[in-house]
Amino acid sequence: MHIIINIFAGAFLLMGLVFFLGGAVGIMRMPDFYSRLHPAGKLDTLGIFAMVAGLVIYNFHHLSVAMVLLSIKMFLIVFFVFLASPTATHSIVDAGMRAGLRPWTRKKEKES
Amino acid sequence: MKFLGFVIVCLTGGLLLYGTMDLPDWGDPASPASTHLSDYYIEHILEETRVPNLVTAVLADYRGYDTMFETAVVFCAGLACFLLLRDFRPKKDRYFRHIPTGVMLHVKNPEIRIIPGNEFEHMDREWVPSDRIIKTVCRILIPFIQIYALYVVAHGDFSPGGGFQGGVIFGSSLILMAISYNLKTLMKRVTEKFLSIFAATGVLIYVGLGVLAMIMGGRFLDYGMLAPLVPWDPGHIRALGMLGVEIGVGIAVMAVMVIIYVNIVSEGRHDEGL
Amino acid sequence: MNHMPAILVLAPLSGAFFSGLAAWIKPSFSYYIALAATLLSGVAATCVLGDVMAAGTVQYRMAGWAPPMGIELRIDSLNAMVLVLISAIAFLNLVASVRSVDREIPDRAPSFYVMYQLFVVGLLGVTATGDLFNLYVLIEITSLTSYTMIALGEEGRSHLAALNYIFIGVIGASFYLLGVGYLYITTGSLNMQDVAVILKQIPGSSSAVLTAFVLCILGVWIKMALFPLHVWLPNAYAFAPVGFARVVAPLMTKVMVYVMVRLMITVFGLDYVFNTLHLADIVVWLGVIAILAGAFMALFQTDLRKMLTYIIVCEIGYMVGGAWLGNTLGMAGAILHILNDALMTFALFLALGNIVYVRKQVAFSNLQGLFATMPWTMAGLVLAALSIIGVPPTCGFFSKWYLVLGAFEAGAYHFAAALIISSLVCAVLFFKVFEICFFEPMATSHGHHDYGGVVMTEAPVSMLVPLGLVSTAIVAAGVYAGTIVNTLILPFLQ
Amino acid sequence: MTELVGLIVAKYNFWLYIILMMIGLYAMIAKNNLMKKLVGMNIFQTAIILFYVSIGYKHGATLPIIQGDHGGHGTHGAVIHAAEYINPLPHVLMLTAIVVSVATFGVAMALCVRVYRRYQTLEEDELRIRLSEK
Amino acid sequence: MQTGKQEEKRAGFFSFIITFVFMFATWIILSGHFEPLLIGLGLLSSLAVAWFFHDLLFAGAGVRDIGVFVRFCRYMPWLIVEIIKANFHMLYLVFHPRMHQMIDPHIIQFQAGLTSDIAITTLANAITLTPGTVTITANADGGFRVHAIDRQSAQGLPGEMQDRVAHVYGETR
Amino acid sequence: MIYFFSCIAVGLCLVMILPLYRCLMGPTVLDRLVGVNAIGSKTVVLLLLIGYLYERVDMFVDIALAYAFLNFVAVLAASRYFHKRKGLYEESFME
Amino acid sequence: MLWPIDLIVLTFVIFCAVAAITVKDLLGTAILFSAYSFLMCLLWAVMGAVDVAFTEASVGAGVSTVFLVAAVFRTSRRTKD
Repeated sequence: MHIIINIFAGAFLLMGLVFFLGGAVGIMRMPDFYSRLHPAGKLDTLGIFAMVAGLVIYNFHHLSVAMVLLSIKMFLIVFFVFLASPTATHSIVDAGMRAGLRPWTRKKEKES
Repeated sequence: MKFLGFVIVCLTGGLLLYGTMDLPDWGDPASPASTHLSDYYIEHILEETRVPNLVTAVLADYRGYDTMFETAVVFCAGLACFLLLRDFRPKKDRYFRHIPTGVMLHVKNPEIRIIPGNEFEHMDREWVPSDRIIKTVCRILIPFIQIYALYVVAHGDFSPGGGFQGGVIFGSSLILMAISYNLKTLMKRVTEKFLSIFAATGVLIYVGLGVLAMIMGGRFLDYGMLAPLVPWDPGHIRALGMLGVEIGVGIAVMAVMVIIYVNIVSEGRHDEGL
Repeated sequence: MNHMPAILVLAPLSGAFFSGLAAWIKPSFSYYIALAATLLSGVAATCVLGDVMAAGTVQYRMAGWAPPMGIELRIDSLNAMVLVLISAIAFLNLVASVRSVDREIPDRAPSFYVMYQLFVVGLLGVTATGDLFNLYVLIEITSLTSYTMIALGEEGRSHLAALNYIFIGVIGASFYLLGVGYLYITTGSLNMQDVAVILKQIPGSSSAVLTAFVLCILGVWIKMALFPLHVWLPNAYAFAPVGFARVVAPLMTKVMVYVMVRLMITVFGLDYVFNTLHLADIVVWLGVIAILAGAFMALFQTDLRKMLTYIIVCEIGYMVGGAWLGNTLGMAGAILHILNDALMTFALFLALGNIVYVRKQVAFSNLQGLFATMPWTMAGLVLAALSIIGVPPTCGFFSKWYLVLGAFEAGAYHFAAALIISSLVCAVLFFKVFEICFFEPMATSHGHHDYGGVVMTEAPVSMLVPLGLVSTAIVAAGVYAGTIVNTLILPFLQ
Repeated sequence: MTELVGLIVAKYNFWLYIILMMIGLYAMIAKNNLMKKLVGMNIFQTAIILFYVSIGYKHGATLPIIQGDHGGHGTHGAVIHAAEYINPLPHVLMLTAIVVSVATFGVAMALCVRVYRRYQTLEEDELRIRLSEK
Repeated sequence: MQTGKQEEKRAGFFSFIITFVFMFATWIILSGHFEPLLIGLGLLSSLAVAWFFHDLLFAGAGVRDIGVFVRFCRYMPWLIVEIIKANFHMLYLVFHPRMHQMIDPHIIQFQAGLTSDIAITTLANAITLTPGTVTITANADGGFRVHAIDRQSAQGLPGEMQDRVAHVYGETR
Repeated sequence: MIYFFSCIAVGLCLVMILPLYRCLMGPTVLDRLVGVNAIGSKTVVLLLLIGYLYERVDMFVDIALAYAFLNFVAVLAASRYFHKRKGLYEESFME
Repeated sequence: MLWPIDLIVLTFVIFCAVAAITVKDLLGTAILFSAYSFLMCLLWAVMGAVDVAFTEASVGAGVSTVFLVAAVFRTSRRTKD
């Protein structure tokens, strides 16, 4: 039983790490500000979700009321991030638009 | 100036490097700092105060006198921002919007009075409509942040946190309201008078608890002496006293954070902001 | 149980918040609450002084915990004296400032009184406490309030002065905090007595202790504006509102000198300071430079207020040099000079406040005919000036006397010479001022050719009474200087 | 050589705090912009806090919150070993210091806003020119 | 007029109660202590928050409809699946060595037939979270501007997602 | 398993280098903001992981939660600046 | 097994501090300062100072940054160094 829990938890954590890595690489590699927000906004959110899920699975080692409440509390973070992260992303994009930042497009690339 | 700065930095850095040579290693459990007072605190706090969070116990009880002044410092900062920035004079340039038509009016003459109401709305120069999505999300989040802040205040005894942190989070939830709606919405909800009274009251709760202990025959801030007043387990009286103190700190800090933010962001006019 | 040491600090503290609340009911209430609170704290300070003289050191354990665990207030004859001084000056200045505050910051007077009381709390707390970290917090309260109140002065320049003061003041306070950190890591305690006991067991060559000492003293020096670190002081004090300048100028630097003396005597021990370290000569030289620099920079000022601020810089040199002479006489002179200098500076700034109240400007060109129009104020100014110069019946003479004796005993003739030179310079300075005030006619400068009679435009009574009281105190402190030294200072030093 | 390396490794936290502090101090003294100076001030104070927190750290110890006794019903005979918990005192001191630093920060920023309102600049050299003009 | 006011009052009271329940549930989850003192404090603080800020949490339409919660709970798993699919697509893009040829950022606009604040917000957040699209602005009348990273992600808009959101809030056309 | 957690934590720390680079070098202010946002979301998880390393995760959840809130507030405030003051370039690159 | 995290984060913190005082835009300073505070909070959590970390998270990252942005909003973003 413990082995299974550990394997699941580890798998989720690794998945989260991969998501985070993807987000980070995306932030580095993407050509402009707008496209950078895509990996930053999405992959990080899912990364948090996967990692917290993994940690919650790990919590099953010591099942008790306190632990269950703790797990719910950890999911509260996820809930919060799911609500806040897209909004933050949206806010940043909006700021970029209002600040007059031109989006990068394929045509521009060809021209230059 | 750059050269002078560089010289001073080098001198100070050299002094610090020299002084650090003799310090015990990082994380050494046998260093004097970790043995003399800290041992006493760690071993005796739980039985003396029944508070598991040692930091809160030392903060609010053993060194409660410090914390009282810390709260006074916060109050002082709020008052300072009010004193330095608050500007009651009417503004020269004002902007109004005629609500039915959406026309913006720019009023330069301070004599002309337009009463904001159903027809006209007071506007900022750099007014933008508050974003719908942000507004909705913040509307949902703010109550949760607030309950969380109150939770942090109340659970300072068991988990990290306490009055100060809770107060700051509560204050930032109000700041979030000012950011997502606009400053006037916030100032309509929590008026300036309310905030300043809260700031003073918070510290007075702290001082008042201490004086109450003095009246009951103990030293200043000696919460143990409050036991006859509270129909509760007398063993927990110190923990209860700390809770009361934390609430006071939380109230004061919450009010002061909002005061500082509002005054800075509107240059003391309390009309427009971020 | 004797609660006086706690009430001493608590009265202005709770007074501050009550006057903040009362201002919402009626603005003038806050002034009366402030007055009552400072008076109460003055009474408590006097009681504590009586206790100390009767029964020795008074301790007050905050929250009932024994000293190394909790914080204690520890009042011996040295701080008792300073405490009485602070609360008396705070009270008198509050009496004097009701008119000037109404004129300078009319719309924010209640907030000013709240701030003022917090400032007094800070000073009293710094003096009364027996805990190193508590000292830091209270220094920060004092600094924060003074930043704010300095910024309430003249629009623009006072803000820059306050901002400059913030940067330098934060460096000072942080250095002190860092020094406390080094002390804490080597001793594991924060209580002054406890630290002193533990430090005695540590070999003298520990570089951490040396660093701690240097950082603490450096921090305190920055806060007290010793000469090369004084850059913030003249502007800050010159542009502050008068009601605040009158209290910050005499008290802030003196309290910091007290902190230095306390650190030297109680925490590190005179033995460590003078025998293990060999810094005394350098510091006495620093004192000499401070005295001379302060005095000569004062010579070049064309504004009475700026001149007085440089005189403060000069006086700090007296106290630092005297404290570092390394003998009892020098230390006694320095401690006595804390008392005397606070009184003298307070008298000077009170007189200055009166002149500002009547004339608005205090540039030298604007002082003509003051002796005729403001005789009482000028009498106080003359007395204080004589005391600064060091003319015998006034108190300034006696502290200088002790300092000179100490200098001769230590063989620091340069220090004695600097004292005498600065006295001469001060004499020149003040006679220049008196000359302007006495001899030059005022009528032409004001444009109305009314040679017929001189109109008395004396400051209001509420501003003259404190000046009179302080002038009396200056003479009294001079007359009873021997008693003060023998009953309060020397027992402490032995 | 190995001694030196040992010295560096054993106290790396302290060395790094000194670097951080010097960055802050340099910014406070040498930077031209008032806001930059403020940020430098905050970095300086944070470095001190880092120093204190480093004092409190103990290898192999846990947080300064007593474990397994959430109700606070006394110790029930369980002995608390001082070596198991991190020293709480520096944390307490630093809480106070953080509060003080944020208060100073707020006041300084209010002053900056006032200065800007009066002189329309935050650069020190420009401020000096403005002052000498009047 | 009278009834309207009463209606408003009742709605206010209802949202007060709901907010209070939500707050107290949150407190229980956060706290994890079941002592009388802490529960009492929790009641007090939930009351305070609900009293002062009850108009925030449920200001828009659909408050009185419990069905919204149920439908929202049914909508969540679908959303999560979509998000995961989107993220794998994103991962593929990010790690692809010739990423610059594959992406084609452009802005699309469409009109969503949603009216209430909460519905628009849900849709906007869902768009931000799913296939390479980020909401730029959402007008009051439901006009969306969306920044899409490539053609493939842009195709799905405003398709199934909008219908589902509309269904959740009972705004089916 | 604790060892595994610490490996994951170190991995997350290393992943943080990339947003940090964006944050330090980002051509525009908004790029920095994106970087800070990404750092914030990683730190939330990192705090939880540190909690597991100390085996006291119940203490760290509170901090992580507060962290998530305040990251949101900070990012919102900074982006709100551009909603009000429009120019991204006009002031920053003068001379 | 905490020291690697400690070391890495400390290095980050120093980079952030240097960048915060060298960047030629005050809003950038504010944002980098918030990153600095975030990392500082993490550092203190690593060293077991949970209360300090909490305070820094709430004060440094939340409120200080907002104050700084507000002050920049009311003054100017321009800086010469």
